[in-house]
Amino acid sequence: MIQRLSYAFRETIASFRRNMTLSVAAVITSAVSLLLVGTTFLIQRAFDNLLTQWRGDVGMIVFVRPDVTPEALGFIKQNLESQPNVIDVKKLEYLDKTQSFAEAQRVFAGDPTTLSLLSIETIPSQFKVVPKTTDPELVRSLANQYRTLPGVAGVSLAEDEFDVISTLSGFVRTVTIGMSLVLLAVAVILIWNTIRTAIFARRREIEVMKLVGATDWFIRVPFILEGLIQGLAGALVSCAGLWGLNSAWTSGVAGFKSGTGVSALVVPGSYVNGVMIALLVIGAVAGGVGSGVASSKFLDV
Amino acid sequence: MIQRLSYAFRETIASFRRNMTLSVAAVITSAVSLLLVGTTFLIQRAFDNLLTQWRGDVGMIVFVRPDVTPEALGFIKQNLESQPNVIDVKKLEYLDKTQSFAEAQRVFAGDPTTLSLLSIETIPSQFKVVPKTTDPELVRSLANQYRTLPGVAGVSLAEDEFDVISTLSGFVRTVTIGMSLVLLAVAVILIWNTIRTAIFARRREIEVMKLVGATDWFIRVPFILEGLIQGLAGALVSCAGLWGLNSAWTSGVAGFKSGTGVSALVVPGSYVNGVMIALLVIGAVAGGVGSGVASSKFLDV
Amino acid sequence: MGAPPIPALIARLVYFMIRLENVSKMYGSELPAVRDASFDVPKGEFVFLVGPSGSGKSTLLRLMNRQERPERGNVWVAGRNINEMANSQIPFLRRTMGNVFQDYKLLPNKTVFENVAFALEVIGKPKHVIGQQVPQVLDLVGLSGKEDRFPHQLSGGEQQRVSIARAFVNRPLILLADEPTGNLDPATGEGIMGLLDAINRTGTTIVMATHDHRVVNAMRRRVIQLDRGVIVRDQERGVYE
Amino acid sequence: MGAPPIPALIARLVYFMIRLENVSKMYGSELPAVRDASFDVPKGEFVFLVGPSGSGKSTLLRLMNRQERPERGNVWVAGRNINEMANSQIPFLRRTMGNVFQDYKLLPNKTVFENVAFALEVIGKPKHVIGQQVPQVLDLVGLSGKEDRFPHQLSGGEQQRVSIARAFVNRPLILLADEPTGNLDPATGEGIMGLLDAINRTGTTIVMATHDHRVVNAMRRRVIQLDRGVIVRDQERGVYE
Ligand SMILES: Nc1ncnc2c1ncn2[C@@H]1O[C@H](COP(=O)(O)OP(=O)(O)OP(=O)(O)O)[C@@H](O)[C@H]1O
Ligand SMILES: Nc1ncnc2c1ncn2[C@@H]1O[C@H](COP(=O)(O)OP(=O)(O)OP(=O)(O)O)[C@@H](O)[C@H]1O
Ligand SMILES: [Mg+2]
Ligand SMILES: [Mg+2]
Repeated sequence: MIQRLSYAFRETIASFRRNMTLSVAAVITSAVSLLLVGTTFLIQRAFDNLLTQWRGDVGMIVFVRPDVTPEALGFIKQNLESQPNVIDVKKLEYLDKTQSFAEAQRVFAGDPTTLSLLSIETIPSQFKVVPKTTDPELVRSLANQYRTLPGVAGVSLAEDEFDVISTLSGFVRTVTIGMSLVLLAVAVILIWNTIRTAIFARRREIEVMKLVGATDWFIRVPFILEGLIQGLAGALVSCAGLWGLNSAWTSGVAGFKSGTGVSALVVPGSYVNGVMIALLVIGAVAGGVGSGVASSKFLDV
Repeated sequence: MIQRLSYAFRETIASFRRNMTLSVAAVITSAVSLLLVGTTFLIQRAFDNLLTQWRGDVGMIVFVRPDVTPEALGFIKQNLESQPNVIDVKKLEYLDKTQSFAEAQRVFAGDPTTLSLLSIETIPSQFKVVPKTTDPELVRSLANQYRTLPGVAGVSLAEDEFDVISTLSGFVRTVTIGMSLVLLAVAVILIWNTIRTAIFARRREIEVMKLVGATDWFIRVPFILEGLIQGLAGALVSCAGLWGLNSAWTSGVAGFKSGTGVSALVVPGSYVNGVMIALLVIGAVAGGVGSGVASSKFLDV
Repeated sequence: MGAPPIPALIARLVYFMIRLENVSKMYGSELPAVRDASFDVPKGEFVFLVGPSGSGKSTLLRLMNRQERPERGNVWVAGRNINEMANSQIPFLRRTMGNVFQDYKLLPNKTVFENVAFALEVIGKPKHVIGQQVPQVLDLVGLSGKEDRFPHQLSGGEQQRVSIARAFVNRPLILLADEPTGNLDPATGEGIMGLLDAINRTGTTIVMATHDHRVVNAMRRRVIQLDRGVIVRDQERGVYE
Repeated sequence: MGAPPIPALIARLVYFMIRLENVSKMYGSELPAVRDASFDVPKGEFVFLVGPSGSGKSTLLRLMNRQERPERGNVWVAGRNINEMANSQIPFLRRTMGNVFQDYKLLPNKTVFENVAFALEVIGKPKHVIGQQVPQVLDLVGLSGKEDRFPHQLSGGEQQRVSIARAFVNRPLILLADEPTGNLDPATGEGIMGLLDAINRTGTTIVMATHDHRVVNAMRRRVIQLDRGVIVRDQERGVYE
């Protein structure tokens, strides 16, 4: 057993040196295709971040009539707080007249006419409500429900925006996950393809080995090891590439004005590490299994 | 000459049949990598569409005091129209008080309190201005300039939004164009790699041909033709794939609510056709040149 | 004539190291390469296969290690019908026989040493045994000092001798040699024949296809002569005609 | 002794189809495979190269078609110093000579017909000439009916004869044959030797490396004998010793 193993290892190393062209080709292919896979994973995650942040920005404002009674106000507040499953109570915020007026000054800063119409007496106070759900139907029915409460002047809902982001979110997620999976399949096909070509180039060798009395596994193990190492080497290269890309990306994004949402496109390091580990595993498995299967094709001599 | 050519063609066809495994591998690789390239081109174009549309939505509103004199109003109008290089005069629109009030009714539909504050007497009339430039600095200075005009109540500018879209636009374009180019390079590397491996498997043949007195070009031409055809075949397959993908995408996008901007993601058929032609050319050239270069490597016998 | 009882059958088959029963082999729709061949080779015998180019000598040898399977008839080796053997058993069959192939079939990416060692690696011989036996065998075929060459760095005759060394390094029961002196000068060829003779005397059964009439005439062993796939002569202590 | 005037030199070199001047060839740091070899082969001569396995016969032949380049000395073929020839000229040099390689070097993906036809395709012969000459040559070497086989579907001797057919199908000035009868039975070998003799009589210069003493002794032509890379005998109408 031990000499079989040592044979397999020596064999693998020797084969690497002697079939440089083929080995390098296999490593390049795996590196390139795994890099694509890794990049899509990062892009997917970046979009996810961005959309999550956008969605977090979408809220509802419940305007309270300026002439509301304290009881009615209390009732509204109580009503809002009674639904912790639906709205985010921790983010629930009440702006009284002074605060509402201050915010209006800010919001309408560029619009002095509207501003001139507002006064601290006539301005409605407001509750800022952040729904927990992302289902637009639910949010809408919630808004309608609040509209009927006594003392409520109206409910403002960024409905359209909400709709778009919600749909876009699902859509982008589907597309990017789909793309990652497709590229994964592509990577596996390309790696397998390259290894198959390389083994095809060595089919005479396999034939001779069989004629000298080698069992299928004796022949296959060095090939599998070789494919595994090639896949792993390719994955390592792709990890280096991915790391470089991500660094460039992170520092590129850092150059953006904060608050534009673009900074959400930075992917956390832990996720990047996870992707790298996944790439290593995929490379090794695709390489090993690929060459196992490919070599089997020429074992029926 | 004629028999040389006929030899090259016969040789190419025969080689295809006899090296099925290698040919199929090369075709698969080219198809897969060109499909990636094509897909990025489409994605890039889709994003471009989307951003162009978004940007088209970004305008400026010049509010005119309700008590403005007709002379002042005429002066503002004249001033706006005097800069056809900077603003889009055709899209310049004046809403008088009645129209402004109607629009306010619409805009503040969800906000009855604000609405109740507005009256047809006190509402400012407005010019809707669409800047031609996309440079945020320029647009901002334009707004400031208008603010100083007599009779102007204020200028509202979706500044933040404008900023984001403008930066995002440049950013996304850079990223997608970068990705297309990288994938193009990747495709060329992969195709070349596969062909190199295939030719490596046949280096003994090349050696023998040289020993029988074949010139380098005599050997190379069938290989080039073969690579060219493999690249072309791969490109054809990738075109079919791209066409299928685009159809699926178009019908998938059609399912979206109109007005969400997602419909901008549909890529026009003429662009798709252009990409397909590009893929065919790239496939043929990468295949032909790739095998020409790869076979040269084994011609120094 | 009834079938012999099983133990007797086995005894007979074991006694005959190789036994062909009405074997025919055809490639595609061609004329048969071997037609209705039957013969026994007892353990320890030395047999020459002779006949013109294309008469079926190599095909007969390939039938004996199941490189080919016959369309008709049975091939028995060491008491087992190899045509009915499971594929998984074939490596073990081949390990009992050494093969000198007409086209050498060396592994192009292995050195001379590794090529010969391969036959020992396959049966799991430990490293120190390999390190001892391989140089010894290479010395016997006159290739000392060329251990680290690759096959393409050898002359034709040297490659042929590597193939011979690999064939008997694991001391097989049977040695199948296809034209093992075809690329050797007479002196070297005589050396190799002396070696094969010595191996044969240790009990190894040898079947050798050859065109070399000098060798056949000098050795005076059993000669099986083929002509267009048919056995036309099977003679003890024969000569090349 | 002054150098001869240029025209005389050329005349001499053309008269000598092949001329080696103090040629040495070593592979890597090994002992030289050929050491200080000098000889002339006049146009139309038939020369045997003999010597033990590994003595440098194939290397000498490889030096004559620039498969190898010598470390020292010059090789002249048909009046040209082939070591100084531009790479782009080599194919044209090789078209003037037919080669029978020791390991045949057939194109594995081409049929027998295509392998032989290749030597004619290379020089741009039209299709109808190829369709006429190839079957004729295949018939001469006894391979009629096997045109559509691939090399791996042939016996060893049949492959060798394809190599021979390819070597002279384009009627070369020079024929370099490395062990062309090594895998042929004596009768077929004699047929091939008769063929080579006939080709030689049409004016083709032939250099043939061989181990086959019967052939050498029967033909009684010039014999150059090598031993460990050194020419030890160069004899008109020699025999195999
Ligand atoms: N794979 C194959 N397909 C078709 N025909 C084949 C195949 N292998 C061998 N043959 C034919 O079978 C016949 C016998 O071949 P074999 O190799 O046994 O001859 P041989 O006696 O060894 O000849 P040689 O002395 O030339 O080596 C030949 O006519 C050959 O052309
Ligand atoms: N590429 C190479 N690298 C190193 N040594 C080589 C190479 N090719 C040949 N040799 C050595 O050069 C010597 C001469 O080889 P060559 O092939 O000329 O012999 P030969 O006379 O043709 O022998 P044979 O009769 O066995 O074919 C041999 O010892 C061989 O090992
Ligand atoms: Mg044979
Ligand atoms: Mg030789």
